[in-house]
Amino acid sequence: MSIRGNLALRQDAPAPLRAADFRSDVDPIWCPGCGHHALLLAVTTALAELGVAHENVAFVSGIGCSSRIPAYTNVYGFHGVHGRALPTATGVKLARPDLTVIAAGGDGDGLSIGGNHFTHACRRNVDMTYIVMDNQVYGMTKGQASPTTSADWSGSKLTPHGTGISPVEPARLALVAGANFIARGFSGQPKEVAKLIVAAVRHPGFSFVHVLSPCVTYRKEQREWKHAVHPSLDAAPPSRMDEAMHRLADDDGFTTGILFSGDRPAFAPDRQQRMAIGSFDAQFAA
Amino acid sequence: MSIRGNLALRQDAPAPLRAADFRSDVDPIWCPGCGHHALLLAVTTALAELGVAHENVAFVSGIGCSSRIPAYTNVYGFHGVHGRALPTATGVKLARPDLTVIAAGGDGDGLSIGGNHFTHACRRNVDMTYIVMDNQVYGMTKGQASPTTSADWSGSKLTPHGTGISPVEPARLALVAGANFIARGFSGQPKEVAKLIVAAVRHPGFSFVHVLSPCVTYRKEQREWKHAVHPSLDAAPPSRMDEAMHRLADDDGFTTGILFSGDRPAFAPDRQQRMAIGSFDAQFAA
Amino acid sequence: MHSLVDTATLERPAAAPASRSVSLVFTGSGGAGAMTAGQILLDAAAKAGFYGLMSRSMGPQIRGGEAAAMLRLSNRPVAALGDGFDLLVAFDWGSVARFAAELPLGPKSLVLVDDEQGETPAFVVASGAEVLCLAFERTAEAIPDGRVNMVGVGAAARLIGLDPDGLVAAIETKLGRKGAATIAAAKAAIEAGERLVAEHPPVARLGRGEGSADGRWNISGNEATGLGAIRGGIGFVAAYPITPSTEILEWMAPALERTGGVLVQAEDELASINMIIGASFSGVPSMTATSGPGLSLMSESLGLAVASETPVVVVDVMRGGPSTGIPTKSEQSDLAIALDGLHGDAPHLVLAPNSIDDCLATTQWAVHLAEKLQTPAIVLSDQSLGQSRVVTDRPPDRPYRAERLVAAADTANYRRYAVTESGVSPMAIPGTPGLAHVADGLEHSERGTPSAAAADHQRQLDKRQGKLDRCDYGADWADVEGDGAVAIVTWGSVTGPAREAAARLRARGEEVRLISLRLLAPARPVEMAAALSGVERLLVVEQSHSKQFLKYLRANYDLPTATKSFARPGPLPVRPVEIEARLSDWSMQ
Amino acid sequence: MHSLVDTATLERPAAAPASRSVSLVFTGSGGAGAMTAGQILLDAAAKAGFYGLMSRSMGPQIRGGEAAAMLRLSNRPVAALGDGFDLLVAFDWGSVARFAAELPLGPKSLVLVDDEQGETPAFVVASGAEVLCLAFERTAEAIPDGRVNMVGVGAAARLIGLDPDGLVAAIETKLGRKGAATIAAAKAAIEAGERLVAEHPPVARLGRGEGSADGRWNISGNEATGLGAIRGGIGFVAAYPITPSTEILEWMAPALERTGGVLVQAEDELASINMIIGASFSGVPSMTATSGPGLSLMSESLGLAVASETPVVVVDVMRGGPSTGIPTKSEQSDLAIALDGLHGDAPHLVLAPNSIDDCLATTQWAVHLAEKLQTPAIVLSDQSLGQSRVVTDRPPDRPYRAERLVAAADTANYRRYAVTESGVSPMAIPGTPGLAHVADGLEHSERGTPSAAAADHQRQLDKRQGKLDRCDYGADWADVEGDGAVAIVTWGSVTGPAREAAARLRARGEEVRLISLRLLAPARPVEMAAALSGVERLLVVEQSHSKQFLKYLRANYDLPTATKSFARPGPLPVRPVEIEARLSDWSMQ
Ligand SMILES: Cc1ncc(C[n+]2csc(CCOP(=O)(O)OP(=O)(O)O)c2C)c(N)n1
Ligand SMILES: Cc1ncc(C[n+]2csc(CCOP(=O)(O)OP(=O)(O)O)c2C)c(N)n1
Ligand code: SF4
Ligand code: SF4
Ligand SMILES: [Mg+2]
Ligand SMILES: [Mg+2]
Repeated sequence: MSIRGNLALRQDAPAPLRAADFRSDVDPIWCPGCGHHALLLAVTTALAELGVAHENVAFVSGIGCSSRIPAYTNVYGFHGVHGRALPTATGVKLARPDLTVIAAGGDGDGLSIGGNHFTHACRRNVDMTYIVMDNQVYGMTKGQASPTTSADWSGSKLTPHGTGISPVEPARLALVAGANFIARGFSGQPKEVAKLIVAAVRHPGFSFVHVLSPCVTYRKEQREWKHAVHPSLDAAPPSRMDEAMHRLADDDGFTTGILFSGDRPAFAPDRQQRMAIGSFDAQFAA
Repeated sequence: MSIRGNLALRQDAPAPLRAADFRSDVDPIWCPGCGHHALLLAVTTALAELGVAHENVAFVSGIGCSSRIPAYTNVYGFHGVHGRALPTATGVKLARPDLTVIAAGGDGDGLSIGGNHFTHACRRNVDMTYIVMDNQVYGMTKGQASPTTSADWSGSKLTPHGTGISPVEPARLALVAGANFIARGFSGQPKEVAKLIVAAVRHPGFSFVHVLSPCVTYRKEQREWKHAVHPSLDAAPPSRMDEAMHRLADDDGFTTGILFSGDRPAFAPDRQQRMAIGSFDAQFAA
Repeated sequence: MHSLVDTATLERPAAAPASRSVSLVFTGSGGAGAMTAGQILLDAAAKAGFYGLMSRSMGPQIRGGEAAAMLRLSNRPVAALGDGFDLLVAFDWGSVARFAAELPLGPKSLVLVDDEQGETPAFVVASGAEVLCLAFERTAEAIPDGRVNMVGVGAAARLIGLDPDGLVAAIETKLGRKGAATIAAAKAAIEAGERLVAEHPPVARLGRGEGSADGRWNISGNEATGLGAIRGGIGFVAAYPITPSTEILEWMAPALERTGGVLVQAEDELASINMIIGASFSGVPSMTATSGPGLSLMSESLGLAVASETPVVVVDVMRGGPSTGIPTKSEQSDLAIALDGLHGDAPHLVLAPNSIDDCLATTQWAVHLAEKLQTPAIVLSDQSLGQSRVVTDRPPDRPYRAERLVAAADTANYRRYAVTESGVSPMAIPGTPGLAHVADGLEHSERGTPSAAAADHQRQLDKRQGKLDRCDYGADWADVEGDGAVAIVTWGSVTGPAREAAARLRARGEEVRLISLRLLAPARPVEMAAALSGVERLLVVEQSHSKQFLKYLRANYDLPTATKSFARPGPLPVRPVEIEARLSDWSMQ
Repeated sequence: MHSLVDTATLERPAAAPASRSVSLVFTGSGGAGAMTAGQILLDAAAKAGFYGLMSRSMGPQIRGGEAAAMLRLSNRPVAALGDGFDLLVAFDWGSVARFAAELPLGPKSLVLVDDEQGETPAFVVASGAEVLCLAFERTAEAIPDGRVNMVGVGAAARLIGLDPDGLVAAIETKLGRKGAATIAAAKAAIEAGERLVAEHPPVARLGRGEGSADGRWNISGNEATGLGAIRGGIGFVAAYPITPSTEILEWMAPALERTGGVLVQAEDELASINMIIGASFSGVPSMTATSGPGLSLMSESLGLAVASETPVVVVDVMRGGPSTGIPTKSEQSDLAIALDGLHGDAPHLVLAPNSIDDCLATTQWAVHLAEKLQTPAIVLSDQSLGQSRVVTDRPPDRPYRAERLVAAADTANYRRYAVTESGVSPMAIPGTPGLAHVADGLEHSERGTPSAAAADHQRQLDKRQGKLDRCDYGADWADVEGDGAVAIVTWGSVTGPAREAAARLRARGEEVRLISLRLLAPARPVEMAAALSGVERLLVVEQSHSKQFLKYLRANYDLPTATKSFARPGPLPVRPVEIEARLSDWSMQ
């Protein structure tokens, strides 16, 4: 099996696959118009473009509207508990380095309850890709503020005067935590997002793709995002953390494209067997 | 009761207090020479300098050698579970804004298991002070790597060839997460650390004091830290996050002093009672 | 037909002129407004002097999925859904078949459906119910701003013989803010609906209730929980949203704002539980609300509350488990974790409301007990209590308030964990001079200093268990009703159908005892022995797969030899007729 | 004297020429080297052909605090510490009084102490033991590089009459790498120690054991757990350090490196459990090790492993609870959470080794069962098993390996959660063509698609419970030894003293049955009924405060009417004599 980066390529090279070849027959539970639909298209497009074999992809998620996504693809999937997609994906990749591992989920799943795993996954730099489907709200539980919600959003009964808390910018957090590749996209531009996912999967180490994905039910105003996003003007993304910190210090949060492309080697423990199990006995001779 | 910042001042103004007036009669379990001893002195010195009444201070911690610290002072203390000092302290301060709230603990407690609460406490910006007693190791469990341990430290049997994982720089993380005040000290300089703690407690919102505090048992090499630390050369600390990101991008991790002094208002929900409890009944009239 | 209920026994009388009780359900896809229809009919019935109850069932779709509003209206207080439905109003067939098992119909049931919906689902056909196809959609379209659900409400109201005045009043209250035009459109649609079924014989003749809405309440279990908490004295809430508990927080957030309290949305459940521990340590009675997955995450810190003797209240609105399970449906399967889910020997309180309105009293009691005993109290509500509404008599005021035993300033030689006769030690609240100490989750001496000594450990374990065991809980530990040698023992939401089954048997002249436990931990062996005295046959009823309640009873109490279990997991509600059948025929499994 | 043991019954014979069993303890402040002394004496006894056991007890100080190495040496296999100590070697008095309750001494005990230590602690005086003050410190100082603990080893070896050859061999093995000078200094110190007590009559005369070290093992419980895991087939470990389980990880990290496996230190226990779930989903048998607080944090995700049917093994090395409790001392109080600490109906496996060396077989079996049944297995070890060393016969090889039922590539119409006769469904491992599916913690259809339908829920609950109930666990579910109408039922580390108590009674001609459960969940009612058949009196022995094991037994099994409980929390070990007393006098509480 050929392994390059986080990429388990197809061995048989049949006709090129299309996005539809990676869709399952399960109907999404998502509201009509939800940004996650387009993001699903971006993921399946990326899988087709990557040319991976279905059976060599593990797609892991937590809980939330967004986290339902693995069931809508036809690769191997694991739909775990809320907030724990990253450790689960880490376990998959460390145990099976030959698989292409992608994790996905919401801003609540990944940055609120799952926030610790996010910073540690960035640091640990295991060769896998994480997609945060950010709608700045908890969709699944009917509209509460998330860590990316702006301080003055007063749409939830739990925070009727706004949260009063500054949102966190996921790309900045990923950078100082140590992610090796950081990109931002907008689900309204699924082709561009697909390209970012392809680049992320191909990049060695932990790659983070932050996708703005509107919730049309609880954050109708997010339809306006299409006017706010703008592509990065940089010729090439920075490759050093200090450099990227300088750039992100001045970023408005709506820049799309690759924001950082580091060169740390992926964390990949040596896996060569050197000893038979029985040989441990000698240690215990009285 | 006079409240200013995170500060519940003494009402009666007796003779000025000294550090020793804030020590309890409990003997530390710490190894002789452990950096935490000096840090304890820094904390008691700061409390004396602040002139707070003993009963108006709540000192909260998690689990670890470092987290034993509240018992060695004679203010109100809460020694909770591993990693949860910050939510506990948050509860104290939100329920009792009149108290001066300080949380403390180790790099493992605060940045590994407690890492999610760290970033969210920074974001939430409740008016309290958090001291991380960083020895880049788990002392209590006999010497494993922590999130601040350098990638090549091979002193633990769990990571005999080094962790292979880049350490996280706590000040950077605190900054992008949204802390309103960030300082760094070295426990070998307890007077300076005391001053930083005083400034932190007086600063409104969430203040973070990162203290390098050697573990002489599992990280003997940390005795060399005294040669590595150097004071910040800045005339005044930056007050904008972008500005501070630029500065910290170029920091070596050994700069002591105040690294950031923001001006976000503290998160302090309005607490005025407007309605008697009985008056809710009307809502439910059939 | 997927129903486990024998629908041949449905109550609906053939041409029942005197029926004063009716069960009906509105179903439709998300947009159809089945929930609003149910809500308005419940309000209307209340205003007409009836009691009632409405449960909800939702599909997995966030928006646009199928929904069912299940109602029961009566001139007597209603404790549970009935055995089946007299009337089903289907705005569309949509995916209604997914609900089949939750919608017991029988040959006496009447089903109304829009006449353009095509084939009748198999489970409806199999039930033998009469199906009436009506021009719901076209009727609504013919009215400016007319909505199909209001047409359905009109048809249903007519068929159950509900006095129209209440309906008008309900519409006006509900839609008041939306302006006269909306109200007019709704009224027109309702009248059109009434006309649609004018020729059909009614399924019931409610008319006007004897009572009056005055003094009655219309409240959901989750609201009642919030109100109970506030009445008990809760001043601080930290929580993380989770279905089906979020409405507690939604109700409490503005309520606490008014009482001078605080509600914070935490980053996760680990934060919620530790925030409330901190707040309570600082002297403010504190609470969180969650469901199974969140309760699991709180295990470790619940132990901290036990060891540090910090009172907190944790409400678990149970849903289908294990793991993420069935988030929108009810089950009683968190009993085991609530009782035993803490590491070490960690005695604490577990309480459970046994009706929608009892959520108020039980939560209030939990606040009182947690504070009095300085220990965590877990309150086990469930989706079927929390997300259902009931029209009921105003719940009586209970004396339960947070009253913590507090130490006086400058007490000499203060010991936070002093061994006392009751086992409760005076707590020093930060801000009190002279009592500074460290509360600790490590085992400790009476003073609070960490100690690994066997004697200190034994002493503190004895104290923490003893304070729970020695407390006088009074009569509220259980509802014990009726007499005789046959008894039902149950808890929580299953009490409703059990109570009704017992009432039916009593109406037939049989003696049946009902024991519904409200205080599950600590166990009350003396009281239970008294409650069981003379019982020869005991039926244990619960909504779990692994017989969690039966195991709990066996572990803690001596049960009669003839003890039988009726345990079924969610999401199907336990129906009164099922319990009745098992009591009537003891050989039935 | 704080001991709960009646020390009048201590075994030491007055001038016992033929004694072949001895209990002794070394104590001292951290620097004194009590642990090394104990270790060397245990090694020496092994080399001289004896069996033995060494437990450790530590104070709270990280370094420099008091420590005790408690040994028992015998010509028979040793299952537990004895009733008390024949010999106490105290390098200093330090804070030894903190250990008082853990050091039962009696009038026949001998205490050696450095002669410059001043006043003898009250508990030693009260015991009536003979105290001999010796020039430990000065003797050591007189030898270049001489260490006081070696002087103590020499004195102790002499007083128990241990053949000196073994001692020399042990020193050479232990200190071999440190060079000839160190070895010479140690030997000189030992000889000096022997001379110090040359005049004193010995407390025992071990001499040479009949057996030989060949083929015997010297292993700690935590090491045995690690070895069992690897033998069972574990290839991936993720864990977060916690006392007293960390040595499992310390042993496994290099071992896995050699077998081609991986061990990762996770950021917390939530990460550990989910990492191993991910790794196991991907096809590699996976494990974590923790203690109570960590197990609590894993509750939610253990439920995920149950619902998604992903095998994992979680070893909990129990310590004193609740909360942070007493981290360095043993207790059996995580039984309840291990059995019931998951929300929802979440059947899983709970196993417990019942001796130090059984940690190997039981962990290996747990790996086998978890993999076979596709469910989590919790293994309950404890500090007294995990951190003690035993010299024992080489544990037999067991056939238990990870053998997962795996689906073949391109199976037509593959359903991950297909209902099968055994309840176990073939698992598709990522990488296998044609079987891609989503494993889910939401309730699901057989295919794995989320479903809230009652029928799917019932079917999957039945399947998940059924596969556990229907499995044939063979004879290993419990150790059932002896016969007769009187029985002891116990589990885990308390089995050692129970086994010894039973042996003593049998030696006196009384019939006693011992039932030690190794498989705690699922319950085995048929096997248990057989094991209990004919039992009239049952003594339930456990190390918990709230009688967790008794409650578990009552909930799941029918027990004789004359069932009595002997439950005591940690940290004091249960002594054989205490069990013996309760069996001899049934009226004793
Ligand atoms: C332990 C736990 N806590 C809470 C929940 C309830 N819950 C389900 S999804 C969710 C948040 C979803 O928000 P996000 O991750 O942003 O996804 P979205 O629905 O917005 O796509 C929450 C709080 C849960 N399932 N488990
Ligand atoms: C839930 C839980 N997991 C693990 C532990 C074990 N533990 C105790 S302290 C500690 C780490 C201590 O390191 P740090 O916070 O850096 O403090 P230090 O001892 O270095 O001062 C760990 C892992 C625990 N007590 N609770
Ligand atoms: S609630 Fe929001 S996030 Fe969820 S499916 Fe609907 S639009 Fe999408
Ligand atoms: S182990 Fe390290 S951190 Fe802990 S007390 Fe000793 S020197 Fe300090
Ligand atoms: Mg979201
Ligand atoms: Mg540390």
